Amino acid sequence: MLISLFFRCRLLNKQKQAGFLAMVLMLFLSLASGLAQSLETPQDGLAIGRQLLAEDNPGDLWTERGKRLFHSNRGPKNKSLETCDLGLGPGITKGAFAQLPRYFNDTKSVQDLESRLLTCMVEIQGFARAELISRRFGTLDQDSDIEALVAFIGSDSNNLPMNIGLSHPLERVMYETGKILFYRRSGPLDFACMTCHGETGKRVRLQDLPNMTKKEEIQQAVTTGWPAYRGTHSTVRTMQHRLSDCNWQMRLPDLNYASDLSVAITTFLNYSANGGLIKLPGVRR
Amino acid sequence: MKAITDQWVRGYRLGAIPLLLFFSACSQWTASFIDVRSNAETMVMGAYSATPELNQRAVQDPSQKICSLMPDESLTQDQMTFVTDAAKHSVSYPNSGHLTGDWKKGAELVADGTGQRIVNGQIEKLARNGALCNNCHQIDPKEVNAGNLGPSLVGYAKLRGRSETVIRYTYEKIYNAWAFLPCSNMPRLGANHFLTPEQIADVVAYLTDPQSPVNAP
Amino acid sequence: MAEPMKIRATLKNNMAEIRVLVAHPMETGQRKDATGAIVPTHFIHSMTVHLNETLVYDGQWSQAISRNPVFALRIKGAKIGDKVVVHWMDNKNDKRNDEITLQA
Amino acid sequence: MNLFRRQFLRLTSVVGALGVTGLSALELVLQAPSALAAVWNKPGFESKVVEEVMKSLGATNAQPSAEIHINAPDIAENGAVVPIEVTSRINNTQSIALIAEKNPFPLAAQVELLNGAEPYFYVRIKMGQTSRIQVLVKADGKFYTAHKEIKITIGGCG
Repeated sequence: MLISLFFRCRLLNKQKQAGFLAMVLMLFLSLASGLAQSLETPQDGLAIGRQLLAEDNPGDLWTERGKRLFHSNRGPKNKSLETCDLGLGPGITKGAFAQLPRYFNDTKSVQDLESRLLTCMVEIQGFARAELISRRFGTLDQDSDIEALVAFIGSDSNNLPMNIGLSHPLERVMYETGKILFYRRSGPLDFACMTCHGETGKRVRLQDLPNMTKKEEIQQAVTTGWPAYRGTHSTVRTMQHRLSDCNWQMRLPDLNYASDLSVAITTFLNYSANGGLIKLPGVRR
Repeated sequence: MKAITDQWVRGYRLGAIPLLLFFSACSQWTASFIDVRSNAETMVMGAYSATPELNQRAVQDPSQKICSLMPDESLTQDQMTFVTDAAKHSVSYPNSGHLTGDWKKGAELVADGTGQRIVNGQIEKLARNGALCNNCHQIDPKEVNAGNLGPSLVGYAKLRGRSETVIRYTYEKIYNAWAFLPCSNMPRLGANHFLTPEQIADVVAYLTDPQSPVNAP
Repeated sequence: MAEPMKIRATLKNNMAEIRVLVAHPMETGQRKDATGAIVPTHFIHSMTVHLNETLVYDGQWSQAISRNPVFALRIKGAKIGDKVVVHWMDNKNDKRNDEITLQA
Repeated sequence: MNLFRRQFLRLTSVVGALGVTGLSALELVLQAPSALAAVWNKPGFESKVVEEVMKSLGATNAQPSAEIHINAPDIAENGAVVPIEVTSRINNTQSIALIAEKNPFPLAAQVELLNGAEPYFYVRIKMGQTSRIQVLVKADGKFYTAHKEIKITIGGCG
């Protein structure tokens, strides 16, 4: 029908043609919108809930708790984290997340926020590393201090752009390696990160999967992603948890906390999100 | 067993990180000096602390290695042939010889997204693995909780019929999707021993049986 | 012991919208902990809001309210400088008061 | 006399008669910040049957009303956090109660709106399974009702 309309168009004089085109356009738009309304995707039924859940973020309670934890004297050495260097100098939290992961001279390694926190909590506060790792992810029985600290530090970069420098050669290596790992398929399900995160508009069950090969989507995913309040878990989850969870669904063994692999993938993702404005903690299902 | 663990640990210790530290003193071009691909493998070895048997899951088989294409890469003809041939040879069939089983059992498998996940070094305890289908495919038109990573399979047999050819194709596709489309996103569910031949036959029945909700008028 | 609530208020045309986040486990009495023991019921049963000295919102809750509760209310006739006081009490007699002053 | 004050009187007499220990209604009232704060509707909250919940509220004759607007998802991807927003356009709305019919204890919350509080209600609840939710509004002493079906799904890959 549109084709016959098009041919008729050609027969009309120019003034009429414009009006006629507008009419065709309107007809097309109304058809399209009618179609959109009649298409019942599961996402329609979810939309109201997602909108309401985004309005209030219990993750803000974690941010507050994390702030208190950061500044209070704790651990066997009874010290605060006010001397912890997250990359911008001792105790500086504002803007730190926007530049992580980065290379740290004292540990001679590239660290993400969580591996850096481990370093500070062990070195400055005297906590046992194994103990911290055993309590890295909160449960309904026990909150995690790391989750609260990550919520606080993440949110202290709010409204700043993601800005990973890759100025140190090791940071560049982490980025390049992370990229390879992102595309690396393994396990009983033959999955790579890419399997789920390489196309726009895809879902696993009802969960939208950001396309990490597209700038806007990866920016959105990184800058409003982790730390985020997970409704199903009733706690704030971190990027390490997200990677660990993906890894679990890929049927791989438990991912070591703060492993080089996790830092490499995070470096790749965060660098790719450069320029995106940070808004944390996020809210997720 | 012990030998494998040692190898695992040693592989990591001897890996690229100390090497990187050495190079890091140099300059910007470090990244181009080192082999990032072997660095990635070293990191994989350092990322898991489970039993050697479970850690083995993270080791790539030759087809997985070929299928880990970077954005600027595409399959060569030889690679395509290798993956396809390996996939075709992997397929085995139920002892009964029947490629369609019980569609009602198939329905349960299709909706079930669990199986073989590892928590704290333990594989989840289940009577059987789910077939994971709904994670990625809409199949029963009434199922709300279905993904879209794969194409919709609603009306599967209404569109394709249920000839022996269709049934054989369906079975083999689920058993090893790479036999038809090398390196596709779909897991090689039979070849990876995630599903048994009998379970696959149940899923085939669910997709093709006229009584199944998939083919509801 | 209880953590502070987080209260947000917006004031538009004498209408205040108050949105509240509360840190609370809201245990239903049906969950088992890591050791397999039932976690006893523990939930906020009373949630009240005062505008200055006047009670405006008198809520009774059950254990069905989500963990880390979120709720909201709207008050007509509120003005800059008004004090909003939120108070909760749970079935273990734990309680908490937090307040916010309405701003433009 | 409003709904909850009436209950208060009824409950305190029950407490007095039976000598109930633990979470006593009287204790609650004494500890509340205002003498006006309602007592917990124990019979309603502890009932497993919707009809009994209605009875506890005195709402057995509630009339369906299109003036109650429920804003909630058709499908909730997480039964632990189901957001429910209610706006009543019925004049002189005094209180709003929320019932998740298939929950083990259906009555989730009841709220009295006083002294300028708008006929508006928002809270997040837990729902164990797909269920109808029912909202009861009391206005000018009469009860009105509206409902909505919410489907609970297991999200993620599980």
